[in-house]
Amino acid sequence: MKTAVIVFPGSNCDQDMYYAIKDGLGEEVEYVWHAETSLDGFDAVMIPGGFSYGDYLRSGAIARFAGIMPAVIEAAKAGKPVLGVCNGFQILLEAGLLPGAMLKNKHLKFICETVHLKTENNETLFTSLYKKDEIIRIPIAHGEGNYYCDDETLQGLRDNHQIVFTYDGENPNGSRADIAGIINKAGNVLGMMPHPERAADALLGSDDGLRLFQSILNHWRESAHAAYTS
Amino acid sequence: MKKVKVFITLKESVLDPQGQAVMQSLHNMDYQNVKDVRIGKYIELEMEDSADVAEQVDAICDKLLANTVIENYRYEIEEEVHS
Amino acid sequence: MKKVKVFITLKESVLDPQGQAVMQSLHNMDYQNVKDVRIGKYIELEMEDSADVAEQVDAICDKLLANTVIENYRYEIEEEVHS
Amino acid sequence: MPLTHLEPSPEQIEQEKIYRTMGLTEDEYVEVKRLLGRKPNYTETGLFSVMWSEHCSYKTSKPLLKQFPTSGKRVLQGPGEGAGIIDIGDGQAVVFKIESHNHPSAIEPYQGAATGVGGIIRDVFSMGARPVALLDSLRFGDLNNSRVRYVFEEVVSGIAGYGNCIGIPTVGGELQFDDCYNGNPLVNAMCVGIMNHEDIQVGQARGIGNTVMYVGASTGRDGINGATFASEEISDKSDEKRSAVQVGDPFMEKLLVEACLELTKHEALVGIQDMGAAGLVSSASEMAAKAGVGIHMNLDLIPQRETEMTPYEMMLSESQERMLIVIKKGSEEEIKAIFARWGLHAVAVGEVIEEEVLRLEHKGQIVAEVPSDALASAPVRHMPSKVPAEYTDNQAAPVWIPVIEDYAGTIKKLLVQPTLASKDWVTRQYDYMVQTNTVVAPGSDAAVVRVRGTKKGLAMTTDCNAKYLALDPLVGGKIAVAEAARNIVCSGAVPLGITDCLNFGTPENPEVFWEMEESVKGMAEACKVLETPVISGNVSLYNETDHEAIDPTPVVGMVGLVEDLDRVATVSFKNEGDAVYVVGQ
Ligand SMILES: Nc1ncnc2c1ncn2[C@@H]1O[C@H](COP(=O)(O)OP(=O)(O)O)[C@@H](O)[C@H]1O
Repeated sequence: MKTAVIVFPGSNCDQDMYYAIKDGLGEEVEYVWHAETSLDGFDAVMIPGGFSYGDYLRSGAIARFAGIMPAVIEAAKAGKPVLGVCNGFQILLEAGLLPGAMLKNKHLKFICETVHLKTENNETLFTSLYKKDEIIRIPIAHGEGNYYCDDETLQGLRDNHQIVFTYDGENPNGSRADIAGIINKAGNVLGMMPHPERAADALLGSDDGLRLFQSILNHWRESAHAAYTS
Repeated sequence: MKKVKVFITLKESVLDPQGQAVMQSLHNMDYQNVKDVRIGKYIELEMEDSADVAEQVDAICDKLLANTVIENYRYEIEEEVHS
Repeated sequence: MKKVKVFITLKESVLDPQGQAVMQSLHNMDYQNVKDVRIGKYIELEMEDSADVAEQVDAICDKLLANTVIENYRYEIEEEVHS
Repeated sequence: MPLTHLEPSPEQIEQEKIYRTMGLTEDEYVEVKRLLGRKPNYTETGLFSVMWSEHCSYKTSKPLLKQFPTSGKRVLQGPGEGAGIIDIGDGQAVVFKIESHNHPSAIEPYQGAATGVGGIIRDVFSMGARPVALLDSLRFGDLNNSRVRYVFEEVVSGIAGYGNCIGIPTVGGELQFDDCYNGNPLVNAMCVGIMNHEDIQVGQARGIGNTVMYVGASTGRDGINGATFASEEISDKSDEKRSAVQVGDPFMEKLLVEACLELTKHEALVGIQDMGAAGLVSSASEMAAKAGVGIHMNLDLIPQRETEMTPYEMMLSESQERMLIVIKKGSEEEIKAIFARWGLHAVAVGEVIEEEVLRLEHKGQIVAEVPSDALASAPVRHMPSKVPAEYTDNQAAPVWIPVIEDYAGTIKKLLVQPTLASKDWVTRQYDYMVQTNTVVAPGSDAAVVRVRGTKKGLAMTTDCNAKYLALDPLVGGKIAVAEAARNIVCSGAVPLGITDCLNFGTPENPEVFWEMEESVKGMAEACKVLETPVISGNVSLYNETDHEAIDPTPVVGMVGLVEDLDRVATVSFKNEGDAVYVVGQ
């Protein structure tokens, strides 16, 4: 599996994502510069955390207009796995690949800590290696992770099982319905505030995030196999 | 040159945590008579004149300056006398 | 009830990294005619009427809303008809 | 009309003693005249006044700093460059330095703290190192005071705002509260970087004919104190619209870090230095003086954010996120391309010349010409010192040993002290995990950061208990170093060296100067015994409010080497039934 990690000016978890895939997962991974226009040859796309364009104006607002974004949207439409973490999630929202918007954390402070997440939906290509309702430990680090959507959108998310992760225990940012991560209807674009790539090495406290990448790999193997046999 | 003043506000249905915090502080400072606080953005643009400035500003606001899922915007275009 | 609109802007010589980034982005989006962008805050207060509203707003801006070391503020007080 | 026309003439500067309001003493002014062989003009007086300020020249503290041991078998670069460098084996090295931003933080706490972080990061990557960790050492007054609370909250937000955005984890530090810091908070920031030996850069302008380039943010009037405008007319014009406060742009700095680290690998790079305090003057004159050459700079080419800036303003501006680089002549386009990829401009603004002068051209005229080493060699000041009466009294006082009757109650009382209470409120605002190398996060004795690709790690801590120094600066100085070493050792690391930030009151006060002497002596002794050379540091004087000096607060930042990350130790109890030992005297 060959994965692209998109690098925007101001991305700062790009290397963390890169190492999680290269060292944690042991798969091929490349950085893709924001000004590129093609993602041909990549099987999965990661939009890492950080402060793209300083997060000035609104987080993710400026990144959405980067040269690579049409290719990201195309990859999403083609059904390739697209994962946006933290700032990546914010960018996916701004780009309209996922519904809703981000507000400042309820307490207005940036917050960095390891939280407990509940796996609400383990039937996605990102979460197949977790058990339904499994509680996992993943770090968060953000100032604008207070997910917002209107009632209708929330009902839609619930009806389609698009809520993939929720915060277990105290909600750290005030997000609606304790949402920590959501997926698109088609099931191939996941946005989440917590950082699975920071939980991919037991030396640093938790490797609960590694299974998310392994799930993607499994999915790829199965679908590659399917493509081969058909 | 035109001077464009853009006002961006959170939609009414969206909770404004910053505004709430400011109101709380004002109450602690004994300004009990402040009943609501909403915090938005005020952006000033300087733009070269052209026939379709208003259209451009609309597009700029829709695409970049405001997130219309949660925010509303309005603007004023002023003639600017330049030195 | 009064509605108070407060405009907070950075002082002229203070660097505005946000405005710079937005301008850069607008240029990339082909709005070359945007020559300057300054980003400030727009705050709406709802206040119960009293004789010294203007004085109060001044104090509130000085003490809390604006950081007068780097920002200027101005405001408008509007009568509000209430439902 | 350019403001230069309003500047006082050399004669006026002398007759009206304008140099004094600009910060030069009588003796210093006479020395400037001697060095130039004539009277300095307004711009030149400005150059000397900032370069000879305590902040830039260490003229008061220099004689004391000589006591520090600065060499050792692992030391690759001692004090004198942007930051010190110590070998950690396998061709790699650790780079670190601590710096104060006390006074800016007192005026505008968010930006003051943020730009303090930005400045120390530039010191580290200008050596060619990738910054891997930040620490902060903070002191505030009484939290019941609303201004103190405001300053405290904003300083923490400012550090978080800058460090989080640029993507360098803030992994440790310290936080203490004491009334002596009520009007004068201490905001010290430390940055640690990792590099390969072959990438070590120096801030030197070698090679006659080479090109001097300016990279990063444009220059504005940031940090130019309105009060140094000598002429009334100008201060009227510089109305309240203007603010001298520097604003940080961590996004710009993130781009600078990446572009400069790419530049570091380019063979055309000759020298690089950040424009910190006293921006262009200090970077240009230091780079020239160290290489024994001169620089001719055309100020019209300096990227400017504001209109009608004078040479004085451009040279003294403290705008952030700027670097000065010297490159081999002819490679300008390649260098521009590196910066362009990161959306930054690199502009050729001058050239290295043989004649050892800093020569400034503006609108076709030479507006300043001073020997390059003159600016970098302020006359050393030897201050009188005197043992404070309080110290003598303290020494004579009988030893007091508290008698504790209610242990549980006493412990609770201790724990509610903000200085001892949990620092979670602060550390949660810092992204201490970004870069995914933080093995030991805030909350333990020292933080431990992995050296990626190896089994090694770096342990780091900042320490100083000013109360001990207030009682006895000699012993307190030793304690500060020893405490840092204990924190490093307890994490499973071998201490490598220290950086220090000497925060004191006004050195013209002989009692304060005595405290400085004693503290430094104590620290130096401890460093010798513990074999932890001082590889970098910073001095912050004049920390006082209403003539009350702060307690002497020489903060020690220490880094240690963990040979095997499997052997790292943390403070917490691990298992029920484990034995607890007390070790030592
Ligand atoms: N201002 C700060 N910034 C970052 N980390 C801090 C700060 N203050 C304290 N810490 C961290 O919190 C932990 C506890 O701090 P402290 O109570 O001062 O402990 P100690 O007395 O062992 O130095 C340490 O790991 C320290 O690095």
